[in-house]
Order: sequence, then structure tokens, then C-alpha cells
Amino acid sequence: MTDTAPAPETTRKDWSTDQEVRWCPGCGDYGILAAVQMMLPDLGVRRENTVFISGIGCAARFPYYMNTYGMHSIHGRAPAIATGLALARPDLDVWVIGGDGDFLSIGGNHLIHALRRNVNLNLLLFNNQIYGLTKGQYSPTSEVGKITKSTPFGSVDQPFNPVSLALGAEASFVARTHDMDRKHMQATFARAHAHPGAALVEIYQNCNVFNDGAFETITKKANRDDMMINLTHGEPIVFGSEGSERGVAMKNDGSLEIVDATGGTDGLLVHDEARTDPGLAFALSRLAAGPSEPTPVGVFRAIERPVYMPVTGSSSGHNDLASLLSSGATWEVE
Amino acid sequence: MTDTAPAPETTRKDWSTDQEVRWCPGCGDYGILAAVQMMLPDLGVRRENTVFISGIGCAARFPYYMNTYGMHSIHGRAPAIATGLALARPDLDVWVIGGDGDFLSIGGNHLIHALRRNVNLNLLLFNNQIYGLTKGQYSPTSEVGKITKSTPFGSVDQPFNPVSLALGAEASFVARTHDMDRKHMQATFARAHAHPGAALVEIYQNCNVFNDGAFETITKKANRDDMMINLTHGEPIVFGSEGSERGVAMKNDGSLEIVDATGGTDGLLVHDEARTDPGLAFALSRLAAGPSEPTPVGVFRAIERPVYMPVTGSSSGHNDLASLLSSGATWEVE
Amino acid sequence: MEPVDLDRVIIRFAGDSGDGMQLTGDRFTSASAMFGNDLSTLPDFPAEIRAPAGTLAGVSAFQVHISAQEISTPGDQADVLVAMNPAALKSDLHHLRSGGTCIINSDAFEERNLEKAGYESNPLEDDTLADFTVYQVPMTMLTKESVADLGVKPRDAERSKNFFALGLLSWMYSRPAEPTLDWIGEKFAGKEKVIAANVTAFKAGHAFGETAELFDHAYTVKPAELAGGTYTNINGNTALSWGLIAAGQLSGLEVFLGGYPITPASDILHELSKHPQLGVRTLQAEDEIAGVGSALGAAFGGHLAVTTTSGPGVALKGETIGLAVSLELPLVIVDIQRGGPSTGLPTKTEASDLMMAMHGRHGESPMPIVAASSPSQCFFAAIEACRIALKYRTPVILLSDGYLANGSEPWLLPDVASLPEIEIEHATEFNHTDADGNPEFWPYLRDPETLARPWAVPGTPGLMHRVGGIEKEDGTGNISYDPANHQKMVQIRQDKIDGIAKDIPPAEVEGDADADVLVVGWGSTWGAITDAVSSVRSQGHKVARVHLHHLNPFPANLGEVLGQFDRVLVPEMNMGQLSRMLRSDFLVDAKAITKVMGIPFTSSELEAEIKEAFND
Amino acid sequence: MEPVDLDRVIIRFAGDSGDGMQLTGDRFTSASAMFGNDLSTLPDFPAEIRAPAGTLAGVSAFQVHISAQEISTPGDQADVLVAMNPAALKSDLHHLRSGGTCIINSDAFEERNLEKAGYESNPLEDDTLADFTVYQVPMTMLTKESVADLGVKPRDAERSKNFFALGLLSWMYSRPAEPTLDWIGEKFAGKEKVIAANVTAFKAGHAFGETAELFDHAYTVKPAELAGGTYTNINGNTALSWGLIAAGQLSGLEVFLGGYPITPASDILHELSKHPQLGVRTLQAEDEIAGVGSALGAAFGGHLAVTTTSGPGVALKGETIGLAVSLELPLVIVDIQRGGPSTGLPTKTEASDLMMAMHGRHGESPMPIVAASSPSQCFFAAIEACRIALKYRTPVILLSDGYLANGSEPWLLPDVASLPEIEIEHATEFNHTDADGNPEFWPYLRDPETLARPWAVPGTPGLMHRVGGIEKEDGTGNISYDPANHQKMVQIRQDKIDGIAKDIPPAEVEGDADADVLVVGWGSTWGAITDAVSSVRSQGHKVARVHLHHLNPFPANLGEVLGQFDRVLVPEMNMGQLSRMLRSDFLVDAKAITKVMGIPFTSSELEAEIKEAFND
Ligand SMILES: Cc1ncc(C[n+]2csc(CCOP(=O)(O)OP(=O)(O)O)c2C)c(N)n1
Ligand SMILES: Cc1ncc(C[n+]2csc(CCOP(=O)(O)OP(=O)(O)O)c2C)c(N)n1
Ligand code: SF4
Ligand code: SF4
Ligand SMILES: [Mg+2]
Ligand SMILES: [Mg+2]
Repeated sequence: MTDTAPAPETTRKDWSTDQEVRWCPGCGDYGILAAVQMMLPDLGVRRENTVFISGIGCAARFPYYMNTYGMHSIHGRAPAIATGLALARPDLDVWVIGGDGDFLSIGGNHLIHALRRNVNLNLLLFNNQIYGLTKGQYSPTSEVGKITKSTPFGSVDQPFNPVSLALGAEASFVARTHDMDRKHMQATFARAHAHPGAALVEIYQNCNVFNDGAFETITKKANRDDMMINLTHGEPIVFGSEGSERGVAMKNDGSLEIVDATGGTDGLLVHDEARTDPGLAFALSRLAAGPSEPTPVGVFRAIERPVYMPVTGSSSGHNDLASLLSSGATWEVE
Repeated sequence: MTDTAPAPETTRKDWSTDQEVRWCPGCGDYGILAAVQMMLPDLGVRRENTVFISGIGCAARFPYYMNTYGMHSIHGRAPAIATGLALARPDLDVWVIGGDGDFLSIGGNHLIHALRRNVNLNLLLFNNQIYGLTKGQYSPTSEVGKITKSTPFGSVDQPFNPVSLALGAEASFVARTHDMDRKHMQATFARAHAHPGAALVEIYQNCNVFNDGAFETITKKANRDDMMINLTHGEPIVFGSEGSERGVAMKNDGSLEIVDATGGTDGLLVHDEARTDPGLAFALSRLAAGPSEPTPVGVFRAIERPVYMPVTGSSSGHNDLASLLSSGATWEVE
Repeated sequence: MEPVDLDRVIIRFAGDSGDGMQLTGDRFTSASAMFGNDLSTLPDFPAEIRAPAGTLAGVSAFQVHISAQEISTPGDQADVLVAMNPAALKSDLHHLRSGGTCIINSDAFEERNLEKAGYESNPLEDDTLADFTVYQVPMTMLTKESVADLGVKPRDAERSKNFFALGLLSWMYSRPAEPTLDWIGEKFAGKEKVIAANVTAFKAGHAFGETAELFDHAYTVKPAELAGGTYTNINGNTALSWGLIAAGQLSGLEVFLGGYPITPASDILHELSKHPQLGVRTLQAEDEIAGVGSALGAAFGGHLAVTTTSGPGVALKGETIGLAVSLELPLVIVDIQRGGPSTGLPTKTEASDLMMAMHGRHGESPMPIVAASSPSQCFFAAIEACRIALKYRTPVILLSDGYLANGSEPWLLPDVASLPEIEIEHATEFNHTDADGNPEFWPYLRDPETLARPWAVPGTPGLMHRVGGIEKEDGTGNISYDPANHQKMVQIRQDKIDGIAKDIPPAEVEGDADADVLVVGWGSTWGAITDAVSSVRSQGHKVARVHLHHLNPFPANLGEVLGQFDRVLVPEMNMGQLSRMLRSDFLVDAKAITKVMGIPFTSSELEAEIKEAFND
Repeated sequence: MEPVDLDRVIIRFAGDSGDGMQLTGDRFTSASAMFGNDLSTLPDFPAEIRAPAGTLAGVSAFQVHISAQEISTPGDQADVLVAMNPAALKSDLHHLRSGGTCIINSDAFEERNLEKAGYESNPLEDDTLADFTVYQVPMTMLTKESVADLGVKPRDAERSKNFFALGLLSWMYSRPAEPTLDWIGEKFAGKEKVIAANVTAFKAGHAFGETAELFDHAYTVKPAELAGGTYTNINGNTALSWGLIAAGQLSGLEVFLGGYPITPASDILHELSKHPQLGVRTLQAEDEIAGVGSALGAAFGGHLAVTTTSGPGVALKGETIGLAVSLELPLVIVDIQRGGPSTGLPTKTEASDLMMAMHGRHGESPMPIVAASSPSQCFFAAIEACRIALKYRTPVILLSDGYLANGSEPWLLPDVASLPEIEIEHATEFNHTDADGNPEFWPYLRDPETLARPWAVPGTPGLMHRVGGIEKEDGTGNISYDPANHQKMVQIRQDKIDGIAKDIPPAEVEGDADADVLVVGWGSTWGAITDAVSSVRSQGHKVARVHLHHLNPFPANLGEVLGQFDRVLVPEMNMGQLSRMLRSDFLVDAKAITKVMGIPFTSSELEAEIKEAFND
């Protein structure tokens, strides 16, 4: 159905609509939008073969700004709707956009099933650890003790770690990035796009109105090198403001710790995003309890496994309607 | 509200209703029912303080057979309903019963949120890897390639590993047992009951009508010792028909493997269900890809973390209705 | 002795779930179909997968009505009851007409079974069966004996007793044996012992009828005079599945079914899953919301999208259906109704979801409703639902019910070439010019006739656009909070659905145009109403009837039709849902005749109710 | 100069979302309330959290009607429009009556802002405002000047301009200054600079009015003659929240709210979350289904269980509500209606969920519906919904809407001691004797009067029992597939709900008993109907009106009442949902007056429609 000739050259502008962008000034969503619009021209894909599907929330406004096909659906259901589209139309690039409420609260089940099935979707989770659109209730990723309109005495429940949850749900591709680093976002989104099957990218996103500075400890320019652990496949895991003075090592019991790496990378953990067993990626996801400690970003896991597709043909069965209708026992009346 | 005096002595009969049990003859559910009814007298709890809540499915018939309070609700929603009950009435013992479809397909979101929040519930997942009540469609735990009424050409999607999923969802207690070993079930259920917070027990359950023998490779008496790895807190992990000729060890890269242990337990992994970080439990959950390889059973993880309770009192705010009504700006009209 | 000729007979097979009664009934039906009778069937399963053997909860029954005339129901009461055990007798005896024949497997009437069935004394020995002609046949024993030489284990031997019963009934009603014998061979191919045992048991039953001096004579029911052509015996769920596939073929679209198993709708998912080579894709979704959601996604992608479920599933899909209303995308929601509320009576029939189909969403979200009226009519109802959805770009609810789903009747196969094409075009061109004279695409610029918006699917160059559930500006489809635009869009969506009335057949009055009483029906009551009305008319009363296949909008002439009659009766398997709609739309004093028992109306019940109206 | 005395005035504050218009309106309202006026307010937020500054999408407005008489609406058109920027003027000018006063922050009318608002020429310079009295005030500049000495940064200084506007309007309408000054001190406690800036700006605005020769004179609106007592200004969501808390206190039950945030209902969750010490527990659930599910669990546990949401949420809760119908447990479902279908107009009002409240579930699942009619009446409507739920052990739907939710009015605080207790007893005793003479508990043995079943909660010794969604045997509650039992239970559930008609006040006709036209209303149309009817009557026409707070069942005398009038008009913020119910229930030709624009009826619209009826 779609044109498979090489895509024409495009620029960011080609991927932008004329709709006024309606996020609060200063919202992290702007940076993510820019990153997506700037990355897509590099992928050599066609706008008409690209679809953005979202739920409801601030993040979910995203499709309106993309000059592609798009659907702003209902709260939580985007992964399910996108699943149907991706199964019906494997020729399309389907992106799914949602906030932490959209993907992890009301939409949690659709998300984990899309990951388990390995439907060919690129899922971008805008995690601002808050409900933005409904004006500031806590979300399933809000830290314990969060005081919001719906938790005036502080929340008491443990948040999800989206990377851990995705790995527990058999995700074949899981990554994390943040709204302050356009390059990193672009690279990460491009990886997600290249991955066959379901690719979940958690994006730390600042909501400057209802949860300002939630990720500042790690995303602020000055803190970044010390607080972000870039995962690079096949490389020892190092970080630090001087480049590599700290690293991640595995203890005897299999758990991970941050160690001094000024002496070199010997004994450091070498990242292997392609390891079949998700144990390593899971361990990495537990390294930081929240975005206030040194936190891994990049691709945690990227393995190949069969992409979910409904059966579209078989040698058995009936090939035309007439033979179907007469496939049971039939008899003739003169 | 409930009586807290010591519970009177009871027997299995006290916990049984007069309702005819309506599972297929030979169904694994019978064994689970017996185990529960035989365990409860040992717990020293009262029947009137005990509630069983289920969804819909064969497994979900369970409450009708328990002489306690009970609710046979609707498909997938039992964890949500039970959450409300447990929050309203922390004085009760609330058990939640569901099949793999009930808990992991339609009810997946409620389950992971109950685990994340750590609501005080005992959740028994009757995993028969099939939809029993609706007569044999595949479920989210069915193995790849499963031929059922709804997958006549074989299923193509990867199943959930319920233990991995629960760990990814921050579960504080996760265990596994099976319908062929009443003692093991009783011990495991009792542990779940003793755990404060959400306790998930996966029970391998045979559906002899639609998925007979799904767990036979590991649960058959003759195979059991070779195929089941009993997890015991603080002990090296060993198993085998001769008692301990095989064991589980950790490789350099943190992944687990099954090794020869005839030489002793040195170098074997010592099980630590209480480790704060869920990495070890997760690794154990990946040891077997399905119930056809040596499979860990017992308690994977049991850690203490705050049990979710809504705020029930505070020093601030209004203590009576009249003061609430006049808490805004008021004025008098003569 | 010559067999005695009958015009019609209703036979009910009842036994334990493990006794294979559905299969027995099915085979008897098939043989009768082949023989040329008109017929209608009604399976009656227990709610449990396998309730304990011998209990009332475990009784499984199958009723079949065979006739030398055209018939439309499986019959009110059985002429013959075959009872394989005490529980079957106890639970199903009330289905046997007074004076009817009861054929009993006497071997099963031993103490434990009697007790399980709750009999305090043996009904074969007291006056329980005084009103009936009773034949006690030691079927278990005779079956075992017959197969003794085959080396079949006694346990397995006993399993063949349903074939003994089938053989006996086949003799009694002069059914041809070959179709059944052939079928046994095919079905159990490779299991030679089983084939031998079943064939032997069947023949033994046949022979027993012929030789035992128990029965005076056999009967025949002549072939019916049916229109010429090829027939197949079909149940509603299969017909509905095939209708969906046919709609895909007729529209040239691929079919996408997103569904979640639920009784009594699951078989549609099963059937469609078998036919990828006919352009069908199925997804067993994680729940009903994902079922309809994935279908909506496929609709956006240009497929003929369907979701199949029963009442509890529709109750879950409301929000997503509302989105489909707002997006104006084609989508067919199939509701195989069952007993409610809540889990209700999941294996039983009811037609109590009509109001939900009309109103089960927030806001003003009108939607067409199509209802099927007989098992084979499900095929055409499915095509019609798809046609409306595709042509008007709207979700459509298709209502069937548990009775239609599992009931069967002979179906004269339509000539596939004669089925009308469903013309559907995906948009490929710009449809508007902007202020600067540049061509552009407006996703909500409508066809002035149908008010349908263009369906531009992803992959189409140039027509990129965004849709969403927030109110849209007329034409452009951009988000609009303008009050007047909202009023306009609400009105347009209503007008679009109302306008479908021009595109559906007018309500057709059958019976006496000058009647005092009009019976208005919908759904599976068609058969019972047909019988009841013809019976009342044959008794000299003037009665007319209208059967509705379109419930929203109603046929354009319905108001006028209703106005022509003094009394309007509305038999419904609910508490009066259609009558409520007729009353509010047309201010006619429509009287509901209600039945909410998990079982269909019998013709005689309706006959009595209609006659009552003449006495009022 | 003496202020001129007015009977009433309607003021509309409009500005950018960042300009603090809600706060300004709120303070003006409070001061007026303190002063003793009757009043009614209508906030009008943008859909976006913070749309780009200066755009039309970002305009936030607040309308307040203050009066020396009793009033019932925020007024049709404003007498005064305060426009803080061009976008506000552009989007809200149509709310100003011809001849009205327009007070403009002229500093904001520079090129960029004009462009953002889509003005091609400056409306202050062309004839856009020809029909109005215009005051151009350089508010930004004056505010900055006034606070210059305080050492406030220019940016922050500018933020105080809404207090300048408030000061100016306070002078114009002779509002007391103290409540506002006190409030500033409290609100910004600890931020001394902010307090100083706001106070200074307020005073500057006040002084500007007094000294600038711009304004001829100020006005007063005298206090209204209201019943004596303590008043507070309350919006519907707060009143509803307090009503739920009150019902908990009156019944002696703890309140459990399971909900999921959604506009415009979230504030109820927020409010209830603040009051654990009043026996309220709240759970922000993972979705709406878990919201109602958890509430149902709490109801089983003996709590007063509530779930709060808007239309999309109710559409999701249908299946669980159906379970509650089957379990016969008390449960209050609060639907704060908003514009639909689908996401619709989430921040706008509508009353289009009535049909869903009636029918949004599968099967026959009747449920009581209570509807609130004014912001303060939400308090009593909530208590009434809880009373019915608790007494009859049934889920109840309580309908409010976006207009009631956010609109406010003065409320004469009820004497808490005089609120009637809600008597409720949990079962503690056996209620039946088995065949052997042993006492036992039957969970479905009903109170013969109310048909309510006993509510035995876990923890009660001896009364252990199981409930479920499968059809139950009358009395024992055991699973039953018996056809006759199902019919009986369906009938009982219907009778129970219908019987509530005996327990609610009869419909009260206000106005002319011998009128030709009866106006039947429900919900938030109460105010506009009140005004319109009284206006039409004052013009010499005979009109009567009935306002329904109970929509299922209807008051017992409603049919009789409707029968007394020739014409029945039903104004509704939907396409005619109540009128549909009246037509089918009573076969009266009720005519809907519909408005689906996301905004309430104005009295003058209704007045015109009612007068129209006299011309027909
Ligand atoms: C069915 C339904 N429930 C609730 C809502 C209200 N709602 C809209 S967005 C939202 C959550 C927003 O949070 P998130 O998904 O994190 O997105 P963000 O606004 O933070 O980007 C909620 C609760 C809705 N629109 N529909
Ligand atoms: C809302 C809803 N959807 C679907 C169904 C039909 N249904 C009943 S049980 C079931 C699944 C049963 O599988 P499982 O949960 O694994 O339980 P099992 O029968 O295997 O014990 C389904 C799909 C239903 N009752 N309600
Ligand atoms: S509320 Fe927060 S997330 Fe939403 S647009 Fe504003 S800053 Fe962004
Ligand atoms: S169908 Fe399977 S799970 Fe259900 S009762 Fe029968 S054997 Fe057990
Ligand atoms: Mg968020
Ligand atoms: Mg199962």
C-alpha cells in the first residue's frame, strides 16, 4: 500500500504542522518534540508512512504537531490502538506517545502486553512523574512522600521503575533518555526506530508547572557528567565529570555498585545490551533508586526476538467465499 | 470491628461450604482448594475475618467453596476490588484468587499496581496456561506455538513469566508452588499470609481438559526432584533426585547456571529472599524459560517495605462537620 | 411394517455433559438436513465446563425440530425426550409435551445416580412418567455387549452409548444411516477401535429398534418443499463469521478482528482465526478495551475492523466506541447477548443490551444498530452492519444473542456472485483549496449525501492529518472549542445517523393490513413470532407483524406503519427496551411482552399473549 | 460624589491564563459575599494548562453576578468586561451587552499582542468598541510605577496588575477593601515583598478610580435580603464533597472514595483527600475501573463507598456498576458531566450523560439517578444519593456538571444538628431457619418494605456468605440458573428501584397551576429556568415549572402533573434526553429545548423559547 521508493529529503519543517504548540512555556515537551522532528529527516522515512498515536495528557498532544498521520486517542489506550494499526499495516512506522499516567497508570496493561508481544511500535514514555494535564496529581512514577493535590499528606506508595517494569514484561528493547539532551534523545529515538518489535524509551521530562526540577539533580548541565551513566554496548560502564573516574562493577552476589575507576576499566562491567537474559539490564535498572543518584541512560536492552504479527496466510483453509460457504456438510434440494 | 480474641480451633470442614464443587473431575483446582482449606486452621485466624475475592474463570469459582466472606466478582477486577476492601478494612485477611487470564490478561494492570502499592493482599494466581472457563483459548502464559481455538496456527507471542513480571512491578513477596504438592502449597500459602503487604503466589495448575500435562515434565512425582529447585532462604540452592547432586551457581556476568554439585555446595548460590535489591530474585526467575526445565519453586523474594494504607487521620483539618462547613470565608446575615 | 408419516417432530436429547449429547443431536440434525427436512435446533449447555457427572448442573441437552414444512423455531415442547440418566430426566422432563415419548437409558437409573439427581424414589417405578409413553432401554449394557468382541475396554465401550441412542432414533425416524457412518469414519480417522465401536453401537441401536418388540413401528418425516439449491446447516455464530468475511470480500478490504474470548461470542473469534487466507487477521487482545482499541487502530489503517463480544464486553468498550463516534471511522461491534445483568446467565440467551447499544456511552454519541433475526440471517445482518459502517464511517452495533449463536437451521447458500458489492474508496486526493489557492486535505469535509467524511489512510501521500477525540472544527478537523461549532458537530453526527433511514428497506408489514393488532419484533424472536402470528391468524384473528432488523435509525416508514394499528405488541427478551424506544419516538402505546428467563419465547406463549390482546 | 445605587451588576474579568483572572474574580466575589450580596459565579478556563501567553487559547475568564435581590444565575451578558489584553477582548467581547462598560488594560495593546490575538487593526482605534463605554487604563504601567519603590523586580511588579484591576473595580462597585487586604496577607504569608506589591497595586487601583477623572462616579449594589444566618460562598464540587462527608457523618459510616483524576471532577478527590480526620479514606486508583472496583470492595467491607468521575470515566465503569447492581451493595457514582462525546470539550459543561446513567450497562440493570441543581444544592444532592444507596443497597448515579462544579453562590450554612440521620444497620444476626431448624443467614432475604437485602459485612461472626455476579437464587443468594428465578430476580431488582418513588418528595409545581405551558427541568438549568419563567410570568403569561432532582425513579406524581398541562417544554444541555424519558414513560409530547455548546443556557434564550411556545 505504501510507497517504498527512497524517501525524499526532508527537514524539520516538513515534519511540523501549522498548529500552535500548546504546552506551557518552558515545558520539557518542547525539547522532545524538537528532537523527534530533527531526527526523522535522518531516518530516510516518508511522512505519509509515519503515524503518531497518543492517549490523553499534556504529552499526548504530540501528534498534533507532527506532519504525519496521527491520532490523539483516549487516556491509556494508545498502545492498544497502535497495536491494531501495526498489525493491520506492518508497512507503517508507528510511534506511540504517552505520559507516565497514560502509559503506566490507566494504560499499564496495554503497555506490558505490547512489550510482551513485541509488536512493532516505538513507544515514547514522557515521564514527568506527575499528572500534568489534570493539574498536578501524583503519578505511578512519583517519588514516595510526594505532596500533590490528591496526596495532601504525601504519597505512601512505591513508584514503578519503568525500565524494570518493561524488562519484567519481556521487553526486547528498553532505553532511557532525558529532555535536556537533544543529541542523546535523537540517537536513542533512532535506535528505537531501528529496532524490530516493541521499543520503549523512557524520557525524563520536566513539568515546570507541577513538578519543576524533578530530574534536575541528574539532568542539570553541571551535574550531568557526574550523575548520568551512559550505557554503551560492548564498553565498560564508566562516567564522571572527568570522563571516566567512576564506573559500575558487579559484586560477588551479582548486584551492581559504583566504584572508583581512576585506576582503569579492569574489573568494570562491560555493557551488553544484547544479552538474551534480561538479568543484566534489570540489575542496571536498579542501580539508581530514583533520579537523584547516578542513573544509567541509553539502551539497557536490545535483543532480537520474533516480532508479533497475526497470521496472514496459510496453506490450509478456503481461498474464496464460495468454497467457505460450502465447507460444511451440504445437500441439494432440487 | 472484628473480634481479636484468639480464634477457636477449626478443621478443614469448618472452612468448607455446602456448595457442590463444580470443577471438572481431575482438575488441579481441587488440590489447591484442599491445601487452602487445610492450611487455614493452622493459621489461628477466624473465618469471619477472612475474605476470598475472585474474578471470573474456573479458578475464580474458589470463593463459593470457602466458608468465609467471599465475592465472585468480574473478570480481571478482583485485585482492584480487594484493594478497596483491604484499605477500608485492614483488620481483615483478604485473599485474591484468579487464573492466568484473570490476573495477567484483563487484570494485569490491577495486579501490578496492587504489587507496586504493596496492598495487604494474598494473591493466588492459578496458572494453567490456558483459558479454562471459556473452553480453551491461549493465555498470556501459554508457551509459544500453542495451538488453541483462537490460535489454530499456533501462538506467536512470548508469554509472561509471572514471577519476573511481579518483580518488575516492585512486588515485595513472590513465590511459586504447584498443585501436585499439598505440603509445599500449604507452606507457601502460609508464608504469603504471614507477609505484610502484597504477596503473589504463582501456582502451576493442571487443566486436564484443555491443557493437560502442561507442567508434567516438572511436577510428575518421578521428575520432581530433578526438575524442581526448592528455594530455601539462607541455604545454597541444590536439587536432584539424589538430594543435592545439582545446584545453582552464579557466573561471572551475574547470570545463573545449573552446575554439578556432587562435590559439595562450595561456589553455589546461597538463596537470599530478603535481599533488598530484586536482582537476584529476578535472575532466579529467568533460570527456567518454562516449566520444562529445572524450575525454582518456593519464595523468590520476601522483603519488608511499607504496606499501603490510605491516610486515616491527621492533626490538621477539621474534626467535625460544622467546622468543615464554616472553614471557608463566612459572613453573617442578620 | 410401514413407517407412519409425520408432518414434524421435535426431539430432545438430554444426558450428562460427558455423554456427548451435543454431538448426538448434531448428527441427527445433519442426517435430517441431508434427508431434506426443514429444521431448527437449540443446544442447551450447562454453565460449567464439566460439572460432576450425574448431577443436574451437568446436564447437557440438544433440541431439534424436523419438519416436512417450513419452520422457524426449534419447537416449544418436545415430542420425544431421550434421557440418558436420571439427572437428564429430572431437569428436562418439563420440556416434553404431555403424551410425549420418553426414551430412557434404564441402566443409568441406579441408586447413586438417582441420588445425585435428587430423586427420592425411582421415577421409572413411581408415577412420575404416567403422562408419557415410556421406553426403557438398557443402553449401556446393550452397547457394551455389542462391542464386546472388538476388544474395546469396558470404560471405552460405555462411551459409545450415545451412538447406540443415535442408531435407535435413526431407526425410529427413518433417518439415513450413511451420513452418520461416513462422519464417524472421518471424525475418528486413525483411531480404528473407536470407529469400530461407534459404528457397531450405532448399528446395534438401529437393529434394536427394528428387532426388539418394544416399538410398534417407525416414523418418517418427509423432506420439506424447500427452494432448490445447495443447503448447509448453519448456526448463528458461524453465519455471522462468514458474513464478516463476506463483507471483507465484497468491499475488497482486509478484515481485522480484535477481540477477547467471552461466551457466547468466542466462536466468532475462533472461526475468523481460521481464515487468514481470506484476508482476515485476528488478535486475541489482553481485554475487551484492547479488543476494540486495536480494531479502531486497524480501521484508521484502512481495514474492515470488527470487535466481537457479549454484554460485559460492550460495557467495557463504551469509552472507545465513543472515540470511534468522534473519529468517524468504520467499526463493527458485535454483541452476542446473554443473560444479564453482570455475569448473569452467561450460557443463556437474552436480548437486554438494546438500550446499552443505544446509550451506553457518554455525551451525544448516536450509532446505528443492526439486529439479526435467525441463525442464517446472521450472515446478512453482518454484511449489512459492515456496509453501514463503511459507507457512513461510523461504528455500528450488531446484535445477536445466545439463541441465534448456537441454534442452527438449514441455509440455502447464496450465490456469491450475486451478493452486492460494498463500494468503498479510500481518499487519495486533496479535497479543498486553502486561502492561497493551494490544495489541501480536510479530513472532516463531508459527502453531502451521506455526511460521511473522507477515509484517508496512512500511507497515502499528501493526505497526512490528525484525528482525535476532542471536538473538531467542521471541515478542517482541527481542535475547536467554539460553542457554535460544537452544537453544529453534535447535530451533524446525529443527522448522519438519522439519514441512514433513507438507505435501509422500509418496515414491511406481513399478515393482515387491516388488523387490530400489530406485533413488532426484533432479533431472535422472529421465529416464535412467525409461528405465533400464523397460528393466531389461522384461528381467524386479524394480526399483522413487522420485524425490525434496523433499530437505529428505524426504517423511515415505521411511524406511519405504527399509526395504522390500534394496538402494538412488542415481544422482547428483556423488560421492554424496544417498546420504550417506540413509545418515545412515536408516542404510541406500545405494550411490551417480556420474558427474561434465559430461554427464548415459545410460540405458544406468544400465541396466548397475542390472543389476550383481542380480549382486552 | 455619591455612588449610584444599582440593583445588580454582572462583571466579567478576562485576561491571559497567567494574569490571575480566576483569583481576581474570586476575591471580588468574596468581598461581595462578605458585603452581603446574593451572587452567582461562572469561571471559564481554557482547556490548556498554560497556552502560549497572549493567544486566544490562553484566555481565562471569570464572570460574577452580584445583586441586591435573590438571583439564580451568573447572568446572561456582562455589564462590565475587564479585558487585560487583546486576546481577552477578542474572545470575550461578545459576552458584553451592548452599551456595557469595557475596562481595558491599554498597555497590553501593542503590536505583538494584537497579532497573537488575530486583530488586524487595533480595536482601541477602530470602531470595534463603538457600542460600548470604554475606559482605557494603562494598568501595567500604573502598577509598575506604584510598586517601583518597593524594590520589586519589574517582571514581578507586572504580576501584580490583576490586583490593580481588582482595586479599581473594588472602588467602582464600593466593595470593602479589608477582606481582600487580609486575604493577601494570609495567602502570601512569609513572602513580604509579594504582599507589599499586591497590597500596593490594589490600593493604587482603588486610588486611580477615585482620583482619575475618568470615571463619573462609583456604584453600589446593596446587600440582598437573604435569610439570616451564616453564609459561605461555595462551588458545586466543594459542596458535593462536603455532602459526601456529611453523609458519612449522618450514617455513622466511614467514607471511602476510589477515584481517578479527571476534569471537572478531580477537585472532589482533592477535597476528600484532605479530611482523613472526618473518617474519609481516598485512593487515587490506577484507572476508573479500579476506582469503582475499590469502592465496591469498600462497600462490601461496610463503608459508604463513592467513586467520582466524569463521562469518560462512567463509560469505563459500566461493567463494575453492573456488578454492583447484581451484588446489591450501596455505591455512589458521581458524574460531573462535561462536553462529549469522547474527550469532547473537557473543560466545558454539558448534561448529556443522563441516558448513559439510565442505560450504560448490559442486561436489565436499573439504578436510581439523583441530579443536583445549583452549586450549593450539590451538598444536599450528595446526601440524598448516599441515603438512597445505603437504604436500598444499590448503586446510585449522582449527576452534576462542569457549570455547577466550578460555579459558586452564597450558601446559608445548614444547622448540622438538624440534618436528618441516615439510619443504617449492618446485619449481625441470622435471619432464617434451615429445614433442620438451625438458624442461618440468607444474604438475599429482603426487607419487605424497601426490598433491600441485609448488609452483613466481613468481620461479623456467623454471617459468612458469598456474593457474585452470576444470577442468584432469591433469598439464599446461591447461584441459580433456574429460568423462573431469573425472571423473578430481574423483576425484584426493577421493583426495588421503582419503589423508591414512594420515598422521595413529589414533583412540585411552581408558578401558575392553570398554565398552558409546563417547563420541566433537571440539573444546572435550574437557575436559568427560574429566571426565564419568572420573567415570562412577569410579562403576563401563565407558565409553570417543575424541577426534577430524581430522574430514576421519577417522583410518583409526575405523570399526573404532566397530564395537567397542554404543553411540556424540557430545556436540556443535550439533544433531548429527559424529554425522551418523559415521552416513553408518560406518552406526553414533551418538547426538548436543546443546547449543546459547552455553555449553560442563558435566561433570555429560555425566555424566548418559552414565549415561542405561546405563539405555536
Ligand atoms: C478515561 C479518562 N480518565 C481520566 C482522564 C483525565 N486525564 C487526562 S490526562 C490525565 C493524566 C495526565 O498525566 P500523564 O499521562 O502523566 O501526562 P502529562 O499530562 O503529565 O503529560 C488524566 C488523569 C481522561 N481524559 N480520560
Ligand atoms: C469482561 C469479561 N470478559 C470475558 C469474559 C469471559 N471469560 C470468563 S473467564 C475467562 C478467562 C478464563 O481464563 P483464566 O483466567 O486463566 O481462568 P481459568 O478458567 O483458566 O481458571 C474469560 C475470557 C468475562 N466473563 N468477562
Ligand atoms: S503542565 Fe507540565 S507537562 Fe503539561 S504542558 Fe505544562 S509544563 Fe508541560
Ligand atoms: S476446564 Fe480446566 S481449569 Fe476449568 S475446571 Fe475443567 S480442568 Fe479445571
Ligand atoms: Mg505525566
Ligand atoms: Mg487459566
